Amino acid sequence: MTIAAQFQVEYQQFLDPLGRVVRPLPAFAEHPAALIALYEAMVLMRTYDAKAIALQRTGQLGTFASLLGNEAVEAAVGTAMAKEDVLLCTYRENGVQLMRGVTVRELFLYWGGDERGSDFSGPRHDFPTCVTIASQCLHAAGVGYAIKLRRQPRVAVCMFGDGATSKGDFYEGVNAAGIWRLPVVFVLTNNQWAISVPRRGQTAAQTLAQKAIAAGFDGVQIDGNDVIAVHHAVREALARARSGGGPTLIEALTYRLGDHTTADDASRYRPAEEVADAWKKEPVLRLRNYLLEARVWSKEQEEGLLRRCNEHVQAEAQAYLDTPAPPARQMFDYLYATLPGAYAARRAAILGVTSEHGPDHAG
Amino acid sequence: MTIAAQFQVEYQQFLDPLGRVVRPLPAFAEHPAALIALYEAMVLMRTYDAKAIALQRTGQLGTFASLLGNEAVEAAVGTAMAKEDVLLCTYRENGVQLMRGVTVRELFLYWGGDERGSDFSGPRHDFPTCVTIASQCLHAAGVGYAIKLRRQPRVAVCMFGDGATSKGDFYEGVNAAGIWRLPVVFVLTNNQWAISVPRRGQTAAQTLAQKAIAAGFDGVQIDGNDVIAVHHAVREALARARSGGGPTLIEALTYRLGDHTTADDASRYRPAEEVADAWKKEPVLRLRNYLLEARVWSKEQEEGLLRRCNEHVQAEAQAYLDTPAPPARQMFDYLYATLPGAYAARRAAILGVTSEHGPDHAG
Amino acid sequence: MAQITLVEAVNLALARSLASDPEVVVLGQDVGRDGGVFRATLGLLEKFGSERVIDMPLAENLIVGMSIGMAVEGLKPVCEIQFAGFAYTTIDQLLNHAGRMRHRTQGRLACPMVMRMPCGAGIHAPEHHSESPDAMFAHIPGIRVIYPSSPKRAYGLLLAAIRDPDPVVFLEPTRLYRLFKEEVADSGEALALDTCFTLREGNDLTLVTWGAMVHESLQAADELAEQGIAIEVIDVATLKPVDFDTILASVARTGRCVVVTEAPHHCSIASEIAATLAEQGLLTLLAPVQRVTAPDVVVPFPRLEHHYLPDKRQILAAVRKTLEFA
Amino acid sequence: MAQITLVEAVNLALARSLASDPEVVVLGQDVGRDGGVFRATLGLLEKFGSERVIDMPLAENLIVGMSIGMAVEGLKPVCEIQFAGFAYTTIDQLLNHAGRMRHRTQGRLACPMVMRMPCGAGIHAPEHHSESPDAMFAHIPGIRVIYPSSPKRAYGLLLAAIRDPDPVVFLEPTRLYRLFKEEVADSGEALALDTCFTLREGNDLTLVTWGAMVHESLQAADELAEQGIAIEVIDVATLKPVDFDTILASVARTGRCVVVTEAPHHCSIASEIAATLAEQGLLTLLAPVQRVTAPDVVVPFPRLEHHYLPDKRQILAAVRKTLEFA
Ligand SMILES: Cc1ncc(C[n+]2csc(CCOP(=O)(O)OP(=O)(O)O)c2C)c(N)n1
Ligand SMILES: Cc1ncc(C[n+]2csc(CCOP(=O)(O)OP(=O)(O)O)c2C)c(N)n1
Ligand SMILES: [Mg+2]
Ligand SMILES: [Mg+2]
Repeated sequence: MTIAAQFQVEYQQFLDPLGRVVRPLPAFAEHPAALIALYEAMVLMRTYDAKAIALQRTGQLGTFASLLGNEAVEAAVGTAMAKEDVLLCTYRENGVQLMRGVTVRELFLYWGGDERGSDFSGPRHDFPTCVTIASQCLHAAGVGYAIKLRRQPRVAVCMFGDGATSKGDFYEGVNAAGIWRLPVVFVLTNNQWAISVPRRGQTAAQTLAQKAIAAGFDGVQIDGNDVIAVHHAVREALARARSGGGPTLIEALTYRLGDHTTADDASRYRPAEEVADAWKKEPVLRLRNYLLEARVWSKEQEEGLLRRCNEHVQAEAQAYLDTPAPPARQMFDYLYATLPGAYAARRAAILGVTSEHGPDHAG
Repeated sequence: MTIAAQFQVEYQQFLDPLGRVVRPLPAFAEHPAALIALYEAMVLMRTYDAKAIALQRTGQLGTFASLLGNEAVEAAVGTAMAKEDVLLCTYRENGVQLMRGVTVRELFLYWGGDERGSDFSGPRHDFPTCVTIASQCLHAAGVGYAIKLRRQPRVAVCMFGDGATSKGDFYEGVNAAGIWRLPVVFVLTNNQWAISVPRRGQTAAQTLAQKAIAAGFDGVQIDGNDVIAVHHAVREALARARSGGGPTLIEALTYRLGDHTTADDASRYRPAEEVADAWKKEPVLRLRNYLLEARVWSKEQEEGLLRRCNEHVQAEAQAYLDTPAPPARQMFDYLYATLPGAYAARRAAILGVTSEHGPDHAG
Repeated sequence: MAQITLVEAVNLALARSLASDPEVVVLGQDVGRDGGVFRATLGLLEKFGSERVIDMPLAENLIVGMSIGMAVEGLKPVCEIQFAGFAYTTIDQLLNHAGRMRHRTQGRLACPMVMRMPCGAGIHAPEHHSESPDAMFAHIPGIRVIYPSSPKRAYGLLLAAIRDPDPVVFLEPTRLYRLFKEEVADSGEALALDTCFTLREGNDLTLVTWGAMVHESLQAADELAEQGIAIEVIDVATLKPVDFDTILASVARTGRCVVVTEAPHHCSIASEIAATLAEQGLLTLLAPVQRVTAPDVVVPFPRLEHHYLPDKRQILAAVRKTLEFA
Repeated sequence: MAQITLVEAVNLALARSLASDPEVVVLGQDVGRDGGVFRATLGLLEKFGSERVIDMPLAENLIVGMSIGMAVEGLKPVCEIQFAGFAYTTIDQLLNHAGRMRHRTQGRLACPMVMRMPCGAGIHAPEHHSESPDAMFAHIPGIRVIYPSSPKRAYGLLLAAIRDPDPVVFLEPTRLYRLFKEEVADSGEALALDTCFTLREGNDLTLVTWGAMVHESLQAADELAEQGIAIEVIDVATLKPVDFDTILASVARTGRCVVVTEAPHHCSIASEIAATLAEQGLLTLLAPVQRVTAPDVVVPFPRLEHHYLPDKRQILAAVRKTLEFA
């Protein structure tokens, strides 16, 4: 018996749950401004999230998937990516989208059931939200291939959850990225749950990061509630990808603090203590503790930030609510570049029968 | 940075390419009879294979996929499995099927374009040949689940090639087997080619065995031209599965000595030297060398064996050629347990229009 | 006898099948503790244990592929796909394996499994949650496709599907899951597959439909009845194979037919029915068969859903046009 | 001008597209050194390099999913699926992503890709190598489905498909790959999409068909011509969207129509055409529209193929029946 191959998966953390430094910080984290920017982004995400849930509860938004608990991952990815990079993400990564320039109003339009939310002002080349779990892993490989073929210094960042790792699309995508050493960073937010199925129900693998071994490249596991660890890992992976070093799989360990969506009731399937425990490790408080401790953040700054976030989100929500319903012809307008003649009659019939001011049910 | 997980993939070989023992043999191989039985099986496979190609070349069989080079893997699996175990295999594992009781005539019927070849006399519960690559990995997980649920001491053996490991079905199947520790042995014959795509074109993983790490169980790599190594690995994996120890992935390294199928011309895409090199490591000669060297096999025995194999295959080929074409109604007969009334008219029309003795093109 | 909703009727049939047949297993995403996202499997885990009520990893292709393996080995898997829009990845396994296992082994093996899923639009759901792939399934040889439209039929047809020796795709109209209740006796009596249900008799025109559109069609028929027009309403129920005898007999009597589906128009089951009527019933038709369908566009987001989905208004318009045809 | 086969015409259009548009890439299983199992991509690797002519790992879903990513990023992927029977795993990506990328982003992004594959039976191939999933593809909103039936149309339509700004499924009749040659000028001129081709004019009956069945239909028309019966033969060519104007105009003239497809009967494109004719052309029809199709059974193994596949005899029978209808 000889050994044909050996592997290991590394784990990275800088801040412990109380915001105390457990190992020397990476260079970028030496600058308070960088960490404050991350913190501000995380607080904006929380404000956005709370407003979305409030809108849904009052019948002004459709089903919504809260990002509560995801803030560190999203702020880190949003900061680390360059504008010309390409984001491929799920319904739970609105925070990254916000940081890339998608507006709160556009996100509300999306969740309000209006396709125009995906015609967003964020980087125009970013992909729309992917709902069919793991599909975007294949698209990311295609984007990576296109980038590599054109010798561009860009990276595709593909985000997905622990549940997504069970699907063939995930595996086929990472395997392809490995073959051609594509510039793709796979960011896996392991929030321990896929609706009601716990992480251990998805796979017997002891880490999800090790799934990259099947694709022939490195997977790394990080504390996903530690924004410094996430930022550090994503930054390194982006740099490697950009310089031809190929793909990375980053497993960020977090916890889904909220229900799966507003249509879900997580208390049906998970114990209250588990959730309470998770709140002790949550990312926003952790970074705030660190910043306060480091004396680079104050109560006044906090209050100012909260006010600004609230005002912004409030104004955007109003703009969303003021947006008139899309016209019926929108169904046909963007079906093809030019609508084939065969559609003319049906289009006319629908536009004739249904008044452009028919019943509207946003949400 | 800490280490979250560590893994290794082992490699096993007992006989070197010249048939010399490189490490102490496992207990079963101490009995010449066991090795002779394996040898006889391998020679029958080769005889069958040559006849199939001859039939195809003379227009008496359809496209055929040669198993040349696969003999050690197939003989080992065929011997190690119990009758009540379940085989799920591809077009290239006719050798295992033969050992399990499928007749040569039935295999020729299959390749001759007659579904009755899959209504075979081998274990009636074995799956028919799977042509859509990797699909059977999902079925194997389902079979394993059924076996486990019923607390039966049985194992599903799922065979496939290197190309199959790129498909989501493979990954989803092994991942599922890991979750419930199902009694499934995955036997991956890495013959280095998937039609014209070489092994390295499928994945950047340095071994294929390591793909099991993504599913949370062990993968092992073996010399697939060494029937003792294969038999040993399969036997161990079967025993583990049977006793509740869960699945194993065995990567058997072989070489596809022939064309992909009779419709292929491998000289278009692979160098003659590579094939010549591979012939130096081939499994049948290797075991014969060992047996001759150990003085448990003689020239006379060899001649007798070849004669018996030829006679058997010849007789079966004749029986195949003498089998009349199936009747047209066969299309409808086994579509449903009971043909729904809605099919009656169409069935009648087809049976009316096309004579039961219409043109027949076996192959 | 209890008044129950359609989704409760599904639950009842599942519970009864699990209780009466030890080979039945239920599998799918969130079917365990959560009871399924629509609660169709509520309480089953608690009653029958996690070995027989199986929370699956997030892979529809796996759910169907494993069901095939189980079925061939003699279990009776009833798997759930969370929404029809996530079922497209399973077509390969359904078509290339489930639907041909019996045929390719000439009867040696079979694949008795049921694949259930909520289907259709009308609940203002997010993208991919309002799909109607019934025609795609119906195009697959060797399987049955069932689509009940009331609690009673859901109960009886699901029992039948589970007892059937061949693979069945069982579509459940999401929109009707909780729209109304009906008395359903847990009698264990299955309804017949491969037959239409004539829900309302009438001599003026035949409305042929299935799924949630049955509801819209019945409402249209009610409204027309008030105007003295007698509409026959047929719930096709089994979409593969279709019971054309019942439909042809009805149209032979009424001479007029409108087929209603919420699936996209092109190559839909409505096309099949209209074509067959035109082929075999041409002499009895007093007017062309009209189809009321969804347009061949992507199912829009909720704010445009009411423009997309056929409704009573469109059915009434088609009926009137057909009745007025000279 | 060279006499070339259909598969050579495909090769010519691919080579020309790679040469004239640097964004075009070709990907698929064995498309490189091997030149594809049918040699449709022969010589392309040598001419355009392995970065643009990409041998893919064995995963159809990946091939299509990567093509989508490439297309959205601005490349023009032309991917090959080895046989249509292996394309079912790609329906999810086609339907849930390729076909709706433009719509879901309201025109911000697009997905200009071509998915090519050999399609249909008649070459005595093994199981899964004789499938005709054209109706399934045609049911998908937001894509085009093209099916040429001669070297010239293969060349011109493939160029058009590659230049089209939306996703196109391009089906190639395996049986016609090498059956006959035709003069094809490598002019770079694309044919129009979304239009039928009237291959033969006649006033007695319209034969509507596509793919390899065009060949059988033309032979039937030849035979009938000898008997003085003038058949109009229409190659539908674009199966989604269908150019109904041409078909309706022809049938308005001939009054009789037979639709021929080798796909399974239930919910086929033939059903769609027959239904539309009955709906919109009822007044001009002198006889019911007959469909000549494959039965709704699993494509049998080669020894039964001739019983399964529609052929000239069946077409002639349907034509005669339609002509004799009083
Ligand atoms: C292919 C597919 N199947 C099922 C669903 C329904 N669904 C939506 S989210 C979800 C769970 C996803 O879990 P995970 O990947 O861990 O992401 P998370 O929601 O935790 O962020 C499921 C099953 C879907 N969207 N797509
Ligand atoms: C899903 C699918 N795609 C494509 C094919 C066509 N095909 C038949 S065999 C083969 C290569 C298989 O390679 P491998 O898995 O290594 O097995 P081997 O033939 O070498 O035994 C391909 C691509 C197929 N049968 N199924
Ligand atoms: Mg999760
Ligand atoms: Mg191989």
